[in-house]
Amino acid sequence: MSGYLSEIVTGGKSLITGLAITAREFFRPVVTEQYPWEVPTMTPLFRGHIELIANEETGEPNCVVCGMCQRACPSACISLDGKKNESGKGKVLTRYILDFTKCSLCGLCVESCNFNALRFSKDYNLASFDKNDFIMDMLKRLEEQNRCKH
Amino acid sequence: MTVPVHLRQDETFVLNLGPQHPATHGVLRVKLTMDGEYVVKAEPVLGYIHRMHEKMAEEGTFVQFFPNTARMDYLHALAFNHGWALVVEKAAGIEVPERAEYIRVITVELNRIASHLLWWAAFLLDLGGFTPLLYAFDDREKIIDLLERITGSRLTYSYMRFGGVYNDIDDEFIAGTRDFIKRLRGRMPRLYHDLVTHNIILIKRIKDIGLVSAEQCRRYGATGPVARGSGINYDIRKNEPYSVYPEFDFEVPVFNEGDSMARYMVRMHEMEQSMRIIEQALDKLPGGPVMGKAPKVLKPEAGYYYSAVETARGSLGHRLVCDGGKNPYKLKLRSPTFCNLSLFGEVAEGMLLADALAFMGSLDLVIPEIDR
Amino acid sequence: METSMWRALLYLVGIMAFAGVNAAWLGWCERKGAARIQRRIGPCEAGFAGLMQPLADGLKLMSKQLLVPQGVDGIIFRVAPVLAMIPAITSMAVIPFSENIGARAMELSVLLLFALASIGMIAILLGGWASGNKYAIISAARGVSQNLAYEIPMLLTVITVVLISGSMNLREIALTQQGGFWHWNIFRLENGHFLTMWISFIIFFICSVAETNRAPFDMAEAESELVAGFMTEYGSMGFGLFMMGEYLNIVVGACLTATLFLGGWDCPFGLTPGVWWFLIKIYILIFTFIWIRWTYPRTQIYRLLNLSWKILIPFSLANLLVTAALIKVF
Amino acid sequence: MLEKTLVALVELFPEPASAAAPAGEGTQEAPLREAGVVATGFAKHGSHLDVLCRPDQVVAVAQIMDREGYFLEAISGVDWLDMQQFEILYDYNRLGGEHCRVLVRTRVPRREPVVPTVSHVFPAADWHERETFDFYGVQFQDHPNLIRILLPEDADFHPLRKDFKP
Repeated sequence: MSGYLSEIVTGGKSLITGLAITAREFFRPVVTEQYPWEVPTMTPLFRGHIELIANEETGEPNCVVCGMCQRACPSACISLDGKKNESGKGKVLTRYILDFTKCSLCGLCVESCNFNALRFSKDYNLASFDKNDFIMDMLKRLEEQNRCKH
Repeated sequence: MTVPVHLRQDETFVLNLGPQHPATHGVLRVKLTMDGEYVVKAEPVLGYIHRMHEKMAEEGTFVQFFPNTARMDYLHALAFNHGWALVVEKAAGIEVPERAEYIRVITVELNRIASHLLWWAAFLLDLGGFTPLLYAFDDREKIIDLLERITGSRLTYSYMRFGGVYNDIDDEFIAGTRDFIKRLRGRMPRLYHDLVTHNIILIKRIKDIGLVSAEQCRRYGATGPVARGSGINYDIRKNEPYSVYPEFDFEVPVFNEGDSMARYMVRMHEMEQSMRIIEQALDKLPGGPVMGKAPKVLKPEAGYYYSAVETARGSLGHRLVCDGGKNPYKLKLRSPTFCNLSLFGEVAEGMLLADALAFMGSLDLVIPEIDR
Repeated sequence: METSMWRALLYLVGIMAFAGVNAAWLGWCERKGAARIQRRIGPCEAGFAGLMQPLADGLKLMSKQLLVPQGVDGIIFRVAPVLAMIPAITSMAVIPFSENIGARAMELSVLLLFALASIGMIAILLGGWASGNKYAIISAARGVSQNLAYEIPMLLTVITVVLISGSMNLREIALTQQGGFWHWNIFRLENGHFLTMWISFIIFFICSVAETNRAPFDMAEAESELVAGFMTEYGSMGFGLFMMGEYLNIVVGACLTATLFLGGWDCPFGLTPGVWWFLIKIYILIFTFIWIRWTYPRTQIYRLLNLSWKILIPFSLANLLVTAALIKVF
Repeated sequence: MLEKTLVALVELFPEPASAAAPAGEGTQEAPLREAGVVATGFAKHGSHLDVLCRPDQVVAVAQIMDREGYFLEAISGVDWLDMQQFEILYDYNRLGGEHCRVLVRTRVPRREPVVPTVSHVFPAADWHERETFDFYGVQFQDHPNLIRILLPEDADFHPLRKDFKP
């Protein structure tokens, strides 16, 4: 009989403390971030989709079309090609397509590029109805960045 | 205490639990043959999220398998990275600098706390309590932000490389981790234990439910909190020390009852132990490089290699067979939940539907890790 | 009371409005209360502070198509949700909102309320059985056994109240409790009732929570086990009616508790009795319903039945005995 | 513990265990090592003992392991295409106590890959064997219900075979 009563008493006490805790939480301020109105700031090392780096003055991509990133990528998202440079000393990038639908953001391409030509962008809210919007042309994106920079 | 009840074998009906079911975290289907509300036979059916990671391992080079490791158990992705890095470093004989080992331990333990927090939230959700989920996610968000600062991603990390880690940790991360530990230690007794652990409804709901004996664990190969809840003192960080774990002193919580309450308490204590490890690792963090020298294209010597790592759910084993080429010849991923779930069929017999779900919640299942 | 047509018509419209507004905006209160407990904001986009949210939900539910699963008894399938709504609204006719606001003060109004409450239970049974879905059948069986188990202690505690106030008419019960909170049944000072009345208040409150299938006792529509219980197969307004029925049951439960124990429309200091005090009491009780729901996990079906048969019923019987003894003695 | 297991296992193979082969044997080593027990360095290979046995001895080894208190960690298959052989790896490990991991290997011809099941000794093997059958097509004799576990029931291919073309 005593077990029966003590169980009710301890049970009742635990229920009351439970209510007290949620009551105190009821009056505490809100912790959630109201997304559309308060936009989160991305940390410096955040991995968005990759983009080309251009050297400041000429605005040309640093890429020398060596294809290391194309080979490093586990899911073969990068496809690029270039043509001989007119002045004959290396190649110029003509096409750099990233298929972001297959990219798993592992960072092997950025790591394998030793000409400092690739980095992670910081935009995170990419949404679209059409899959082809995610077949991104990096060169065009670079030109837009250059155009809006000056 | 499942009342010994006489199950009429003929009047049973088959109830499909899943694959779209709120209680199975992911796409697990359990074919339950039921007699009224009692489970006569439970047979998990797998394969709804099977992606054949082992074939991908054979296709790509060693480094290219890192993104896959994080996609298997996305709750404790860093431990999977760590396991894969360990087995290949063992095979190819790559040295890892001291600082990288410490960073690996810190991030793996932080990820373990995040995984246990999410297990706790989802377990309470299975049992009907909705509010604890929000409190647990409030804490887990802090860890995810910390890890995002240094690894760049929030859930599926590809942070480790052979010979070290992708990039170094900075002082803001260290300060943030110390604040997080102080904050969680402050909230743990009130929000986690008073509100939930001592609650009579929860105690009645998971005490003596899903009794798993030590012998059953051994025969089914269950490891991790499921085994430690049944009295087996087996934690790979202690039994087969790897990385720099021998340098930290922490206990392995072991409970002998073997019921869902024991597994629950094991995980709650493990969160506390992980915080202790992180603090000691932060105090002893050495300087130096974070990336040892590793050849660009790895060709490990032919042979059979095995590495075991303690994830939040049990011992994750990588059985690697190399034939000297630049791709793994064969990689078998021994996933802990695959074995933990295999004992569900035997233990769930004669249970009520509600108890079977409480038992499944206490097993802490992550379905992509079972199906691989 | 003259029984002119206008009075009946006026009360009909009044009660339907009260029921409609309450059913819709209780959903809003629940989501806001739950959000605040979980330290988030809850609906705040539709209208000022989300007040238009129930309208939006209602329109959405109405615009959806009500699917009747194939090979199922269509009539019962359609009747079940309506049957869930009827008892909740009709029992409002008997509740005395205040001195002169009360649709009909019947002699045996307490009995009528409990008869209607069991119709709600039949609605769950029909809804569960008629959907032909295995989860719904399990949930129907659970719902019936739970309501049955919790009706008995509820009746026993109501008998103690009727013993004290001497009549089965809710209006008389409320009238005997007028004049200050020390007259309320829960604190009844004369002839020592305060000893037992708070026990019957607690038991009555637990049973009303269990009657409405909510909070720790929501075995009938247990999300994580039975998907959505007896409401699994219901689409648009079928589901809508079940939800409104549930919320109206909460309102009726709160009104009953307020009338029987907390002195109906009486002001705590006996100064300005009126319907607003009655509404304040109801909404405080409704908030505790919400508060309990978002604090506790769900019990298991056998624990729930054990709680009722092994704890609540013995306690309410003992309570009844002591109350009867006290009346005899003093 | 290691010695106890070593002694227990060695008496299973009457002929002398030729420890001539290097720690692990790759595909190119000449003499195929016949049955025997070899101690391998744990630091390098992650397992203490490496046992090669004939397919019919698999159950005997499993019973010894069960008696010694081991648990079955994993069963994996390897497809040696150039030697036209499948290899089944059984990983045994100790739950608690002194740590010792044993790798048991057995080889079956590729054309009719048949291995006796150990699921009656270790129920854990039930699912692992179904998975090996699912990916390689290795038949496990008198397995309780040898059906596919991960791939859809009507799949007619075995993906992890080296000659599998998607």
